[in-house]
Amino acid sequence: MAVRVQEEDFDLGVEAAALRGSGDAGALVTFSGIVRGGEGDVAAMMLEHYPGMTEAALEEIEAEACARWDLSASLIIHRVGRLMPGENIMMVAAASRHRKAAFEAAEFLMDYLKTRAPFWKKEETPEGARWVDAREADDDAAARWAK
Amino acid sequence: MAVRVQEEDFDLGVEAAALRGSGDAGALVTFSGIVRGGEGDVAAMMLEHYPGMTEAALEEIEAEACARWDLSASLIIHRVGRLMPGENIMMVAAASRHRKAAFEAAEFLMDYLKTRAPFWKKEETPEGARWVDAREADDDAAARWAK
Amino acid sequence: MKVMYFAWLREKTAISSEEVDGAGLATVSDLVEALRAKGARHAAAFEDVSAVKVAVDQKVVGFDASLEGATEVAFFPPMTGG
Amino acid sequence: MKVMYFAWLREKTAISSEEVDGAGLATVSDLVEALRAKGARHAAAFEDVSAVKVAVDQKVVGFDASLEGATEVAFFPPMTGG
Repeated sequence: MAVRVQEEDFDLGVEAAALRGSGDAGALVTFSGIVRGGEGDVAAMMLEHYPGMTEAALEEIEAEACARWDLSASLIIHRVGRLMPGENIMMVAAASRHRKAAFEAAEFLMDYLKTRAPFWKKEETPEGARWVDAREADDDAAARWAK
Repeated sequence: MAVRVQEEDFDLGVEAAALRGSGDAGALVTFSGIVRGGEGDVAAMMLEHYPGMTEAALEEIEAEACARWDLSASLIIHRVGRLMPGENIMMVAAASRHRKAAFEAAEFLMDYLKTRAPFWKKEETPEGARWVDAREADDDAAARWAK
Repeated sequence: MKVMYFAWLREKTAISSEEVDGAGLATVSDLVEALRAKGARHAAAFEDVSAVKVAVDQKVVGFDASLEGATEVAFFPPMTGG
Repeated sequence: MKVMYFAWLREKTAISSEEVDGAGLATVSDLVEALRAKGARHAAAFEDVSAVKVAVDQKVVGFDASLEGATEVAFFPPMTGG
């Protein structure tokens, strides 16, 4: 169970290996978010956050996932600062005895992170910089976990 | 798009990095299956398969995933032979522009692999060896993708 | 109390954070009215609060939330991490 | 045709694969009857076919599937990979 907010990159393989070592998991699901380049003409992505509240929000999201599913390990890493196309933005991981729990917990972590963790993205393009709009689909995705 | 059946281990980090390089993905989901040890008293796991049919079945499953979701990359690796607790059994990965497609495709790959790819697991325990029973939950999980 | 701005609210106000006297401000809405009165930049930032979220002491709340005992109020657009 | 056995069907028959004369065998069920008649081991393997799956030329089919043109028939329990 860990939460990290950092400027530095991370290595999915190293993080996954550490999670496997920390419990008797049969199933490990990871999600990586990556800065897209290409047709979108995004030259770089600036990630701003609310120090203090961000960490608290991520810990709360992770604790909620651990309360809902029997996880042997979980992890949320989110980068901040200026990121280039192809770079890691963030990752979540969930390990469990069974694949259904690992998949559901990883999706839950993502849906809640998207809508409840105070991060904001600004894209730099040839036409100037623009704040990324929140997507209604993200609210809908988070709403499906309401009990 | 690749399918591998092999005795050798694989490295999740290396495989994930290769998938990211092969398209403009914003989202990458991986699933790893690992031999559980611990309370189950499983000393080792023997994995048998049907050479020829296995590869064809995995390719069909992957092609079906690529037909249903817009994936920039996908991968299925499954090991065969004798595996010890803590070792990798298999992995699937799906990369897409959006996280919903990546999550759904990875779950689909797993559900279909479980029920349609000719692999059989035998557990070695202190009380002797036993073939793992198919789980009804796996059939149910696969059935939800029927259209 | 400390008032903080993030993302385009920080850009519009041209301020990351400022101290505001909370006397007489019962709710977040009262604070928003007081901030609007500070000048053109603040007024522009709070022109359409339907696009603005607020956290009081690092918890997201509604604009009708009480400011009693509040030490830190933050304004920001909907989150777009992940 | 080539008949193959996997997992506990391979263990019960003590055979990985064998050649079987397909003459007069219209369907998989006909083949199963012929195999049962081969001896005690085969009879034991096919005692309860509700737990047995079959692939004809590497495609999973039902026991009523035709064997016309078939070159490879495989019997195995439900799959347990992943």
